[in-house]
Amino acid sequence: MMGFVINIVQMLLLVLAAPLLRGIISKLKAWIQKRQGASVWRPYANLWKLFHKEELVPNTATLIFRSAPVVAFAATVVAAAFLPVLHPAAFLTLDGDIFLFVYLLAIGRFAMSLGALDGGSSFGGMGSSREALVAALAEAPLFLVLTALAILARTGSLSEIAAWTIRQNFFDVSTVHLLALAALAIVAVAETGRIPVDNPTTHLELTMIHEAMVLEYSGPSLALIEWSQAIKLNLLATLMIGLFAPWGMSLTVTPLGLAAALGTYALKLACLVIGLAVVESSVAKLRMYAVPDFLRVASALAILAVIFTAITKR
Amino acid sequence: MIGLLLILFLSSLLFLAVFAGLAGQGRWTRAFVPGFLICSLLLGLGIAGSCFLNGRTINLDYSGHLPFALGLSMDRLSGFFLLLICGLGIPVALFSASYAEHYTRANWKWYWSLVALFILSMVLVVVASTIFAFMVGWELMTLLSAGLILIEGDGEDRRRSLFLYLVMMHAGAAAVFASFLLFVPYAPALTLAAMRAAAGSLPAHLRVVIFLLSFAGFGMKAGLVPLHFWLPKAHGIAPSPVSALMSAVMLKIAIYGFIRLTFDILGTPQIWWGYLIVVVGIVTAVLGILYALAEHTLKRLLAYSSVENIGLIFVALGLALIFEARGLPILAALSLTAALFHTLNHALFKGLLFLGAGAVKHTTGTLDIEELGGLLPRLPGIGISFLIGCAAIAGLPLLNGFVSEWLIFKSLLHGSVLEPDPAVPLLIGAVALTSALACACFVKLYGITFLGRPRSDAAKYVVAAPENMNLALVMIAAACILFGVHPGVALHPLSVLAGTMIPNPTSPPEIASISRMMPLVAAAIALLVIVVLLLRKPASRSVNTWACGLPGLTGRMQYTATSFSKPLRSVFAAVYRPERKMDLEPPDEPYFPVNISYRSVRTTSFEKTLYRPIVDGVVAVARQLRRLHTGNIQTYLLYIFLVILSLLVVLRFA
Amino acid sequence: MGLFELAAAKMLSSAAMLLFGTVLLMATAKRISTCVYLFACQSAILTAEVVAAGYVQHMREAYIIAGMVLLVKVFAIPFALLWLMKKLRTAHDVGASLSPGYSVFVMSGLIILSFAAVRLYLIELHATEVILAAAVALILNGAFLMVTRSKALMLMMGLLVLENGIFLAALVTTFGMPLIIEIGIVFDLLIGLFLMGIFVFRIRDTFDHLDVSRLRGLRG
Amino acid sequence: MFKSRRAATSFALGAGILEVLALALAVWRISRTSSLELGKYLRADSLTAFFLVNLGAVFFLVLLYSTSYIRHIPAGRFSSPRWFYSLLFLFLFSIIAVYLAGNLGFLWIMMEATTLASALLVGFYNTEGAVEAGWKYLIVCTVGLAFALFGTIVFYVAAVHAGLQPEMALQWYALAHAGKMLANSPALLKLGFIFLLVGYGTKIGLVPMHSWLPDAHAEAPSPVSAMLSAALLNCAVYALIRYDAITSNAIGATFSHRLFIFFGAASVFVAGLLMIVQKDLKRLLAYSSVEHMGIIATGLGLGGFFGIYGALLHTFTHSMAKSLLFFGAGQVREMVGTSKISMLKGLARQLPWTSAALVVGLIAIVGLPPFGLFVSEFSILREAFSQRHWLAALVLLTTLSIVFAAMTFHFLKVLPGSSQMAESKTAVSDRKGPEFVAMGICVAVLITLGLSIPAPLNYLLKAAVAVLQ
Repeated sequence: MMGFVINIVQMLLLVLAAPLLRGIISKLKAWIQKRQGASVWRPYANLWKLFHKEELVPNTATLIFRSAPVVAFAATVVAAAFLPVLHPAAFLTLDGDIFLFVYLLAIGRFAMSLGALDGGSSFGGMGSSREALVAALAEAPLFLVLTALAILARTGSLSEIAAWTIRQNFFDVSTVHLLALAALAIVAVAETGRIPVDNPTTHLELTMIHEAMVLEYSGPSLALIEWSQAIKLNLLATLMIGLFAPWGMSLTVTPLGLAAALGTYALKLACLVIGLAVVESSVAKLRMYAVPDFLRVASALAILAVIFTAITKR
Repeated sequence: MIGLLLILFLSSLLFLAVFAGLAGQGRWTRAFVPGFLICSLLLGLGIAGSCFLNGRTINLDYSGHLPFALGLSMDRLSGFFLLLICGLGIPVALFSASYAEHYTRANWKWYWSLVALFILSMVLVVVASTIFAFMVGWELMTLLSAGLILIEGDGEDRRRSLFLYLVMMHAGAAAVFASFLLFVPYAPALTLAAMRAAAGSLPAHLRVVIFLLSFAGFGMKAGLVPLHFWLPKAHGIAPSPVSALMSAVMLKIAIYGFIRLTFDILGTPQIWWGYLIVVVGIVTAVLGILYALAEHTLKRLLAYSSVENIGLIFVALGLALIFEARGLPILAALSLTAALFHTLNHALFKGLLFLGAGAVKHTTGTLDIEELGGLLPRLPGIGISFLIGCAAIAGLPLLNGFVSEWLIFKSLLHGSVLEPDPAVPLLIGAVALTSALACACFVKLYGITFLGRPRSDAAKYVVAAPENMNLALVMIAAACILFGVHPGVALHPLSVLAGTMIPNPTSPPEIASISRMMPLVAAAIALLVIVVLLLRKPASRSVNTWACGLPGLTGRMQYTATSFSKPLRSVFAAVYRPERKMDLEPPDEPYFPVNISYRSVRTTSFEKTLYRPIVDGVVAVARQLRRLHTGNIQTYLLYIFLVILSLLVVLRFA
Repeated sequence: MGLFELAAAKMLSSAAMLLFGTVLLMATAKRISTCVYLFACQSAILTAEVVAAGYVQHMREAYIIAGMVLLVKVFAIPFALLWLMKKLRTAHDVGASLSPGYSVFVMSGLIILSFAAVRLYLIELHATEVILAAAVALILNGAFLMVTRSKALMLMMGLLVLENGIFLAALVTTFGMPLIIEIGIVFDLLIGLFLMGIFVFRIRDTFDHLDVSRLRGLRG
Repeated sequence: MFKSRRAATSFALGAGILEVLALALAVWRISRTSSLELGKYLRADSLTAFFLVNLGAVFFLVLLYSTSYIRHIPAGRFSSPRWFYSLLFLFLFSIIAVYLAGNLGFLWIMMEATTLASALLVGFYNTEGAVEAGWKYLIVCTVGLAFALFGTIVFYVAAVHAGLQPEMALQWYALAHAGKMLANSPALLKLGFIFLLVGYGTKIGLVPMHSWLPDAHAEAPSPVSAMLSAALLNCAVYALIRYDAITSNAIGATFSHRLFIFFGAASVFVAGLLMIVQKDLKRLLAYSSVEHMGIIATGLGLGGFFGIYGALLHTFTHSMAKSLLFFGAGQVREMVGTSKISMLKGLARQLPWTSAALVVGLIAIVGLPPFGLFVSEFSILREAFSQRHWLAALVLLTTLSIVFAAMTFHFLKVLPGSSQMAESKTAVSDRKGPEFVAMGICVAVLITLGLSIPAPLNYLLKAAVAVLQ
């Protein structure tokens, strides 16, 4: 029973803390750029505002347009249920949930791409098309990374992988892990639409991918989209933590252990976030047609990781 | 008793074929024929269900005075595939009732008569217990589908496609035939049962030959790369309900044949068989979806996507062979279950999509997705069902496609953990790429066809879809959802079936775990959606789409299918080998041309490198032979003379 | 064995040489009529052989057959052919596509080949007669004439030589073949020639020539 | 004898029906007693009976078809309905006589008679092509048969030397049962057999002696083409089967069977390839006959129950399918005026019923179910595989695919599409008369044979196979 509550708590943590993560990143970037920056709570205020605004719907749009954000949001939240955060057990686990997790994220992408096309303008189509490109090229390395870790841990469950990793020595870091981490980092950047693949803050049509897709959205729908986007970022960060640095998760469900776990989790998240902020502030966005090359690097790394599982394992 | 029912079922189809061919065409007939077909298919469904679920077997022998018995038998495997045929047949019949209405009197008769016979021939293949019956059904299947293709016109292009189809199928049938007949010296009775009994005594090299021939033959029918290029042509030009039958069911009959021969009859495979199949399968899957991505005709796109799915099924089948050869029956059963379930799923969503394409053609008159757009509000029933089909084929959770893909991934993961070499995990990447591309492909298909604004008058002024069509599509869509949300319904009997093919002690644990998980996930998502919908403020205002402040946004300004797939096409340019041709007029004025024409062609390199040389070679030999027939009688006499002389010499000195 | 019988037996084997002589001469002939006369000669030799064989074997039937051959092959057919040529009024050359010189060489080669090929069977026949080999040689030479002479009438001539070869072979059988069969065969030959005559007229009427190597409308 | 066409026709029909009845009676007699000897020169057994049934069926159909076809024959020397019928009946009687011959010499005479009777029929139209074809047919077949005669004589010599009574030495029955005696002169038998194979093989149309066949089939009037293809070729096959039985009994089956398979496979292969480059519908069909004769020869060469059964059944099924196709082609030529493939586009719109018949014929002739040829080809292939004769199996399977491709290629050119004839505005339409009855019967027989062989026929077939085993 206790475990069940914890599981719900950690899932809610992922969902509810997501806007905060975004606020922190904005704040960090502002600092690096020597700006004051908005409050870290600003994303919440934003969501609140959007939820209370009237929604404008293009006159050609169908129910797909309005339901897409809802579906995307729901799928992303359910995906959160599979991630271990504080202890190596998630709300939902399944031997093979690494695949289910990725596919749940794909639901959101699928829905949003259709919603974008439903707007009836060329911006939506453009965003949707580019999103398809990025997703198509990012999916294979993502799967390969997960497979590589699954092979090492001999299990296909995220929680089990985390549990296995905890049992390993922190200093006994394998080549596979390094390669996989690098690949996953690239994929995560691409999947969440951050620099250098996409710029979440621009509305310049030549560069935008995700923002082009959501151009027609407003009000509560936009709020849901923003929120799910934030959750997705949070999910991928947590995934990286859970897969590569789960040490600190409490193996037993005790209040102290959980508190320590929360602390270490926050710390690791902070590291990731700082890294992201630094990268986003120092690197320029790639040209659209250079993105495939970027993702090919991820694929190459992931393939290497998989090959190294065979070499290092036996 | 159930045997009698089977005969009743077969004869009712035969009766219908004759009746439809001869009857007049009053209103009564028009209602009776589809109705009767549906009823008899329901009967077939009952028989199939009883065999598939309860494991009943049928054994009938009718030898007549043929030198070869025309025996029928059914077990779980036949039952499953019969279920597929009848299950898909019903919505197709329902759909056709409206679809065939615009046919001329003669075509209407031909259509129903041939459809009934086509279904009959497929049934014959899966219930055949002798090689003779199997081959009769197998050949008729091709022939009747070719007849159906001719119903909708016979222009030059269609004839060329049809020719290709017929010839490739015949060559494939020859391979299948040969693989069966290789059993003859060992199995005198020529029944599947005798073959199964004889399989153990076959010499090893013969087993290999049989396997390779059956792989080539059934692979040809299934559309494996590089023998696939007939498929989009044939499936693209058939009447849509027939395309649905061809893609959703007929390809599966090839899977049936392959499973029957390789798993059931031949047994004890070698590991490299599995590797061969897996490699061919994955190449098929990736290339199939890449070609689909570049297609802009609804049905051709769907046909290429069938190629992809067949590739995935073969990947799973190959894995099953590998596991079986390695002595891992549980994993083999898992892979085989995955293959069978994907077979079922592909039948469902591909049937749904082809019927949807038929409805689009019926209501708008075109299949070119560049001309469409905005169909969803005009054809709500079809649009929603089609969306479910697209999501299912893209492998999204909560729909059936996901579950089978998950099972395939899971088998691959097991393989990766067990296999010493890293090739298997790389397959996971390839399958993932395929599925991501499928996602992109069907976003394109659905988004461009059904969403946004109409791109032409054809899409704007749409005839309402008949109720039958809606109903047929909704039926299949419901099945897709059912198997997606509660896959246990199908998975448990399928794993039992897989257990009969591969002797194994227990059902794979994945079957139970995914069957438990999917309803949970579905419930969670449904709950969340409901909560969000309840909380969300319903107020909304309809406005013009934002056009950078300029007036006059038209449907033509939207992204097209070509532009949608452009980024991916340029990434995979090596596969497409596009040939671009730009003509300037006048040619020496690059800056002020009067006329520019631009053409971009994808070359299908398989056709060029594989099919052409063979055909050209044969024709060249034939031309040379033709030159020997000089027309001069003395030359002819000389030939006879030379034959006598050489025989004399041979006789003297041999 | 009496003197006559001995002479007859000798003649049987040596007459084969005469047959080759006629056939080789045919190869050198330039005019169809020469060939017809040579054919008549050949048939006459054949008749003599039949008589000789009948005498040696003491077969009455042989004389009937000899009479038939004399009537049909020595007189009727050559006359008919000559009549046909007169009636047709076309060029009388044989239309050789291989020059007479080469033809003779090739035909000699064929004769040697026949003897080489047939030697095998002589053992089984317990016989030293060369008749079977000669028959085969005649058959092959007839066929060779047909292949290398392009006039319709020469095709018929070649066929006739071929038939003579077969007839010669029948001699080996010592006339056990029922008479009626022999008669039937000859009758068939006659009808065949009659039909060929009809066709020769038709060819002449339709094409205005009798060179069959130019009849090449149907090919491929 | 008859002035009017109608009188000639009705007489012919009457005679034909009598003929068929007589044949039926003969078959019934033979099948009861299993072997029948009528005097010195006639003899019949189950094999004869089977071929007679085949012939009777074909001839009846041809006659039925001719009754309306004959209307279009231009009057001329040797070309009038009564000449047509007289020659046709002569042709028929010579074929019957071949089957009933108990004496091999008599068999040869009658075989030559078939050539003589049909040569004028081939040249019946008296056009350039017909004269040329008739001439070639006459010469090539006569030469071929001359070789066969030589072979016959060699057999006789062998038999006499082996010690058979001279009057028995040409009776096939006696020869077939004198295996031990004949075995003393194997070389002679072999010599005779190759001459016979080349001789009767010319008549069958085995490659490379087949040259007369496409010409004759293409230029003859269509009923005659059907008769040639469906009756005459079988008749020559019959003759070879007799000799094969004799040689096999005497010196073992290997020699003759190897030759059969070699020439059979060559025929199938060459004809199959040549079908690709044909430009005339009837020529295409003629080459298809060569191909099927090759299949039959291969089946016979393979031997064994299924090989012989398949080969015999194939003679029957091929007769039916080829008659059907030639009837259809005849209709086309009569209605459209040509049988050039390039001129026949869009036939299905112009002559729907004829086209339907052609399509059925096409499906049947390429050996697809549910027609009889599938069964017979299946049987032959089964034998090839069961004897592990991989070469024969490979050649048959690949060539059947090539043949299929060639036939579909040409028929897809001819049948569908919009018509060229529609543009030339010559209204052409099906004429439904006796010819359609004939075609309908063909289709019915083909389907019946494909689904279940009627018991009496099966009985006869099995008896015929037993004769040869």
